[in-house]
Amino acid sequence: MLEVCHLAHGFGRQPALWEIPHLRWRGESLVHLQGDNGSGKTTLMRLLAGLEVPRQGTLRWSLDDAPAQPPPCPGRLLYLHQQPYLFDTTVAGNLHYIARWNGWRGEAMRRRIDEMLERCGLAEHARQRARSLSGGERMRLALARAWLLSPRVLLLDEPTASLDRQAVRDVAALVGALHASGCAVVLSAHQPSELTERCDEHWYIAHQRLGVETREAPLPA
Amino acid sequence: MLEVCHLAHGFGRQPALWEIPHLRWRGESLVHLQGDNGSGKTTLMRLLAGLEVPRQGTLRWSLDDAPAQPPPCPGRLLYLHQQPYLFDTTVAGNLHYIARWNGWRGEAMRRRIDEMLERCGLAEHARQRARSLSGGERMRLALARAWLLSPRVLLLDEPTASLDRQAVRDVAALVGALHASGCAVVLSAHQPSELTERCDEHWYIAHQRLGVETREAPLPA
Amino acid sequence: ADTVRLATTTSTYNSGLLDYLLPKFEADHPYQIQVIPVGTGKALRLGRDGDVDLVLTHAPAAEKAFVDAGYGVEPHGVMYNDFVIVGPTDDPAGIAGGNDATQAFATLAEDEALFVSRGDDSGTDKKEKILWEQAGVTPDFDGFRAAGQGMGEVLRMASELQGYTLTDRGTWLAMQDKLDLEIMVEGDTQLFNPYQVILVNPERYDGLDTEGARALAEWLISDEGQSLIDGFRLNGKVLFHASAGEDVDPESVANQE
Amino acid sequence: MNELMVTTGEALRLLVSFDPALWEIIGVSFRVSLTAILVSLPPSLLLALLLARVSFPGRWLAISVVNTLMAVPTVVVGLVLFMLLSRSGPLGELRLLFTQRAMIIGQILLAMPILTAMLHSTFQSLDQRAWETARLLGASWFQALWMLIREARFGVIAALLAAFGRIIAEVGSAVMIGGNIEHFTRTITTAIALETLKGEFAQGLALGLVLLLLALLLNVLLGVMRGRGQQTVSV
Amino acid sequence: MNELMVTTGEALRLLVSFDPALWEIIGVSFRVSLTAILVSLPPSLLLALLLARVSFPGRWLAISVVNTLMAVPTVVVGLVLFMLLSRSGPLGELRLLFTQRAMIIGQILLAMPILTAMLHSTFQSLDQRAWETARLLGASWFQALWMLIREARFGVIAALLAAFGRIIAEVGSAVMIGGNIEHFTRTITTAIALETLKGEFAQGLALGLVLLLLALLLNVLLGVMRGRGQQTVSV
Ligand SMILES: Nc1ncnc2c1ncn2[C@@H]1O[C@H](COP(=O)(O)OP(=O)(O)OP(=O)(O)O)[C@@H](O)[C@H]1O
Ligand SMILES: Nc1ncnc2c1ncn2[C@@H]1O[C@H](COP(=O)(O)OP(=O)(O)OP(=O)(O)O)[C@@H](O)[C@H]1O
Ligand SMILES: [Mg+2]
Ligand SMILES: [Mg+2]
Repeated sequence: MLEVCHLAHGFGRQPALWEIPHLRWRGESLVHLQGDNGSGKTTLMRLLAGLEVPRQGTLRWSLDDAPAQPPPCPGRLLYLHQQPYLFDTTVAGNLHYIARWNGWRGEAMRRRIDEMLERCGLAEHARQRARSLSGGERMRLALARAWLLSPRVLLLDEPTASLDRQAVRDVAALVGALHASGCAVVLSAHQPSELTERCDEHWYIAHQRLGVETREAPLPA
Repeated sequence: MLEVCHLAHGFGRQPALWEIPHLRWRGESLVHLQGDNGSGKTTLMRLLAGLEVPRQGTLRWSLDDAPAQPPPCPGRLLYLHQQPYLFDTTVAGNLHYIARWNGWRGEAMRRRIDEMLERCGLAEHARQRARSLSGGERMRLALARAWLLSPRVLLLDEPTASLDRQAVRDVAALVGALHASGCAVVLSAHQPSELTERCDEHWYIAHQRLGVETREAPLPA
Repeated sequence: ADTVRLATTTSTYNSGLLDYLLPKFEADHPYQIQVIPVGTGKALRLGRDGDVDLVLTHAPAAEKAFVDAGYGVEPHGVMYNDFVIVGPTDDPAGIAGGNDATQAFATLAEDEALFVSRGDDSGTDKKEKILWEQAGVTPDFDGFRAAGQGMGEVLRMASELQGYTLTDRGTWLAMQDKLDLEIMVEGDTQLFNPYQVILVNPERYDGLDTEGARALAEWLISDEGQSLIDGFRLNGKVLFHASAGEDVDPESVANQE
Repeated sequence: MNELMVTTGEALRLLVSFDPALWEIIGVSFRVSLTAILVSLPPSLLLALLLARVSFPGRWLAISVVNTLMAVPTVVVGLVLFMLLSRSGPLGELRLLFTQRAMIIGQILLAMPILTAMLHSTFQSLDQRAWETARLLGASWFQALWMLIREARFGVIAALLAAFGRIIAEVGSAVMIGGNIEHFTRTITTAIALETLKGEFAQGLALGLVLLLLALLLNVLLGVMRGRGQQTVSV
Repeated sequence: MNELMVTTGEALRLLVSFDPALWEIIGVSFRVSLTAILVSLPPSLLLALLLARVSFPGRWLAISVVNTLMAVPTVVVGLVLFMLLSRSGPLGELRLLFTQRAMIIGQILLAMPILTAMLHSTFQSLDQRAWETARLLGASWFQALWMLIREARFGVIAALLAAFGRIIAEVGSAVMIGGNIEHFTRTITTAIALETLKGEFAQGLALGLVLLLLALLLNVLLGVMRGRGQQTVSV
């Protein structure tokens, strides 16, 4: 599913952030990406999403039996920014943008959006300007946008950092369900939570190297 | 130190977020402000900092034996935004701004800034553009700006959300030291950590009310 | 109706003469006239480039060159008016009442009086330069201001600064009410100001409406046109004297070269 | 003082008694300038986006050149276009001189630099994540551009207004390539210039006031579109 | 085509052989316009900040009015100022008409609306936390304003360039209140207008090129100040 060869990246005159000689990922595990501040988690995810062009090496996705290709794969691979960008309109408007872009129409679409707002605890805020949401609500809205799209690959950059405990549990359940239905997920998080406990593969970034460690998948919660 | 009377606030046509009939705080405790997403923690801190004008009620600080006054109290009371704003210059430049604004000059100032960068793990990033920092590094820089100022009151809005574990421990130690030296601190955080464990007073926001609960101060770590 | 483009000086246009003449022409002829009001220099330039069908201007020397170079054909004198020297009521240089333009200019230079010059190479400006030359002075004395603008602006400027200037009588009459100036010198034969109409040479460009242009030119010098010009009044004053058939004064042409 | 009062009064009186001749002039002005703006907008948007978001060698110089072109005097545009469109010029065969179409071309040349420069500075200050987010969420290239425009609507509208202000108010190119021909190419500003030339200040001011009133109307309409913008606090 | 070539060639030749008369005119142009920009900047900054950050009744209308004032034709500004400064006008005693000082006043009136409107749109799109953070960290009111300007430097410089472009290129007010008097108030643009009037297109174009070259120089200098701006990616 993902094949990485001799990937290396860095910024400015700095040496490579890290090098990945070889990485092959079948996308069946739920991956927890770990590393200290500034170790390069965000950078790796942006590379995987095609938002950054690697200094060196190649990177290929083969999604839905299509031939392997480098990113971006818009619409099928989704990266959630560590600090998500909300469009300057209402909360519901943010979701309607996506519906329009993906050609969804009609009553069914509207019901789906309402349901998504409900599920993310934003129903009361539907008409509020997205930019005035609280920190946790912003992340909830960004997650709602992601859930709406049901992509093949989901890269979540610290999705739980500003969520309260109930919301973390909800996200964990949703990610579990998505993963069960075949979506490949990589997520990062500094603090352990119900979400990280579900992960059955761990990628560590330390000393400018990426290490991979697999363990038994936990029982579904 | 802080005296709040019949404070209430809300947005738009919504009813009051919460009401606080009376709150008096001597500023000697280390306060952990808790509540779910959207309960109004950020709003309360902004009110305390004078960044928002309350719908109703009064709010007064008496700092340094000066007569009680409503906020803002620039330079003496500091509020750290949940998503801090970094000035669009280098990392060191962000700290130099503060030095200039507060009239510090010379070699001593420069050494102090270097020391602060070192302490916050940003020494290597001194000449990097602040806007290109990683999520955790951004928060570290915002904290460095705060430490530099050594204010009388510190309102920290989820300072540890994007920090790695070592950084959380460092912040906990620093906040402890500041508090010991007489700085009044209110902080919010969703996840428990070394920092929240140090807190000896808890303010809860739930069902549009603020509850206060004090407990024995823990032994210094 | 076919459209005919006429480039003319601002003085004929702004005095209202054309607004008075052209509707009468258009009533009897199958042509519509588009008037492009510009300076004499630019009017001749438009003619040379073939952007208009005929020109109506007042710069004898330049017009002669225009025709000699083959840019224009069939020049006809249409009318004339004259120049006057105007100045502030209190007349600090003391030139009022005379009718010797050359003498007046010499006095102005000697007194270093404030004088606003067109300085734009227009017909009026050329006339002024000749007068300075005849008075034997180079116009760089203290009060000399080369404005580089049209007649109306220069008159207004002279009024504001309370200085002297040379103007054509048409613009003067049209603007007199708004100015704080008076006529100082008039009636000198030196101050004669003839207007000519010239067709743009049809051999130089295809598609010029020479027919219409010729119709207009001939109408202007016809008895009808001429009597209309003589009958034109601005604020009750005669502005232009019809002069078709009279040759342009060869002496004044020679003077302006 | 008195004359000023009288003149202004007269101007206002002329303004109220709308006559067809006046409206003809207004029609020409707005038709020409609005067409020019509409035609300039798409290429300016693309150019601005290019300059703001794609790095290529010489990009930095290109930005400076666009900024410089804002300082081109209208008469110079008029002059160049005149020489091109004149019968003796290279494009003389098109017979465009002294037509409204030629005036539109002139105003496009005047509008594009200011539009591009302002839009560039607007896009430049927009968050890069906006584009990324839209593309990841399935927006096509054009949908993402439209989203950018909506996100930056304050800046976009300010750019449009500045460009419109520049060309509706300009006289140098309009008079040079239009020729200020009555019933054909006379615009509000060339009419003002003519009245001023004649010393008819009252008429000139009246036309100026008409222009301003209509521009205000346009602004208020756009203002409604733009919304009220963020509310604020004092510190 | 040929004539255009010849004229352009002639223009370039005139440009290379800098003569004192030319430099005198250039001096007047830049002195007047730069002074006008410098004087307009502080009030425009304050006004823009006010409109962007403080909510008061009528704010929305005030923004529309400022935007509308961008569409004031330069001749109208010239006309109004002429009537005020004329001997028979209320300020005639000052004897300012046909001086550089009067031209500066005219250009200030032209620069302020565009500066204010552009700065307003720039400040409006700036993050509100910037101001809050600066004030909390001990910045005085003026220090915070200076920080805002630095944060918004792209927009501020674009605004300055647009305003400078407008006034260095304008001719309507300069000729009306300045009078285009040789050695006193003749600027590049009024000289271009004069040459055009005379049919001396080559001289006009040469002056236009001089203006553009100098404006480009200014732009490149400002470009260096502004820095390169953010780098970007493609999605
Ligand atoms: N454009 C840039 N120029 C220079 N350095 C950069 C740039 N972008 C990122 N960096 C640096 O690269 C390093 C990795 O950044 P990255 O955002 O990937 O870290 P991270 O692992 O996500 O950290 P965090 O846990 O704090 O989010 C950081 O030290 C950061 O300062
Ligand atoms: N300008 C505004 N207009 C309308 N509603 C607002 C505005 N600002 C905040 N709110 C709402 O007020 C509520 C409280 O917001 P606040 O930011 O104080 O929450 P919080 O407790 O800090 O939450 P979090 O833990 O997510 O940071 C939220 O529901 C938010 O959507
Ligand atoms: Mg990160
Ligand atoms: Mg919050």
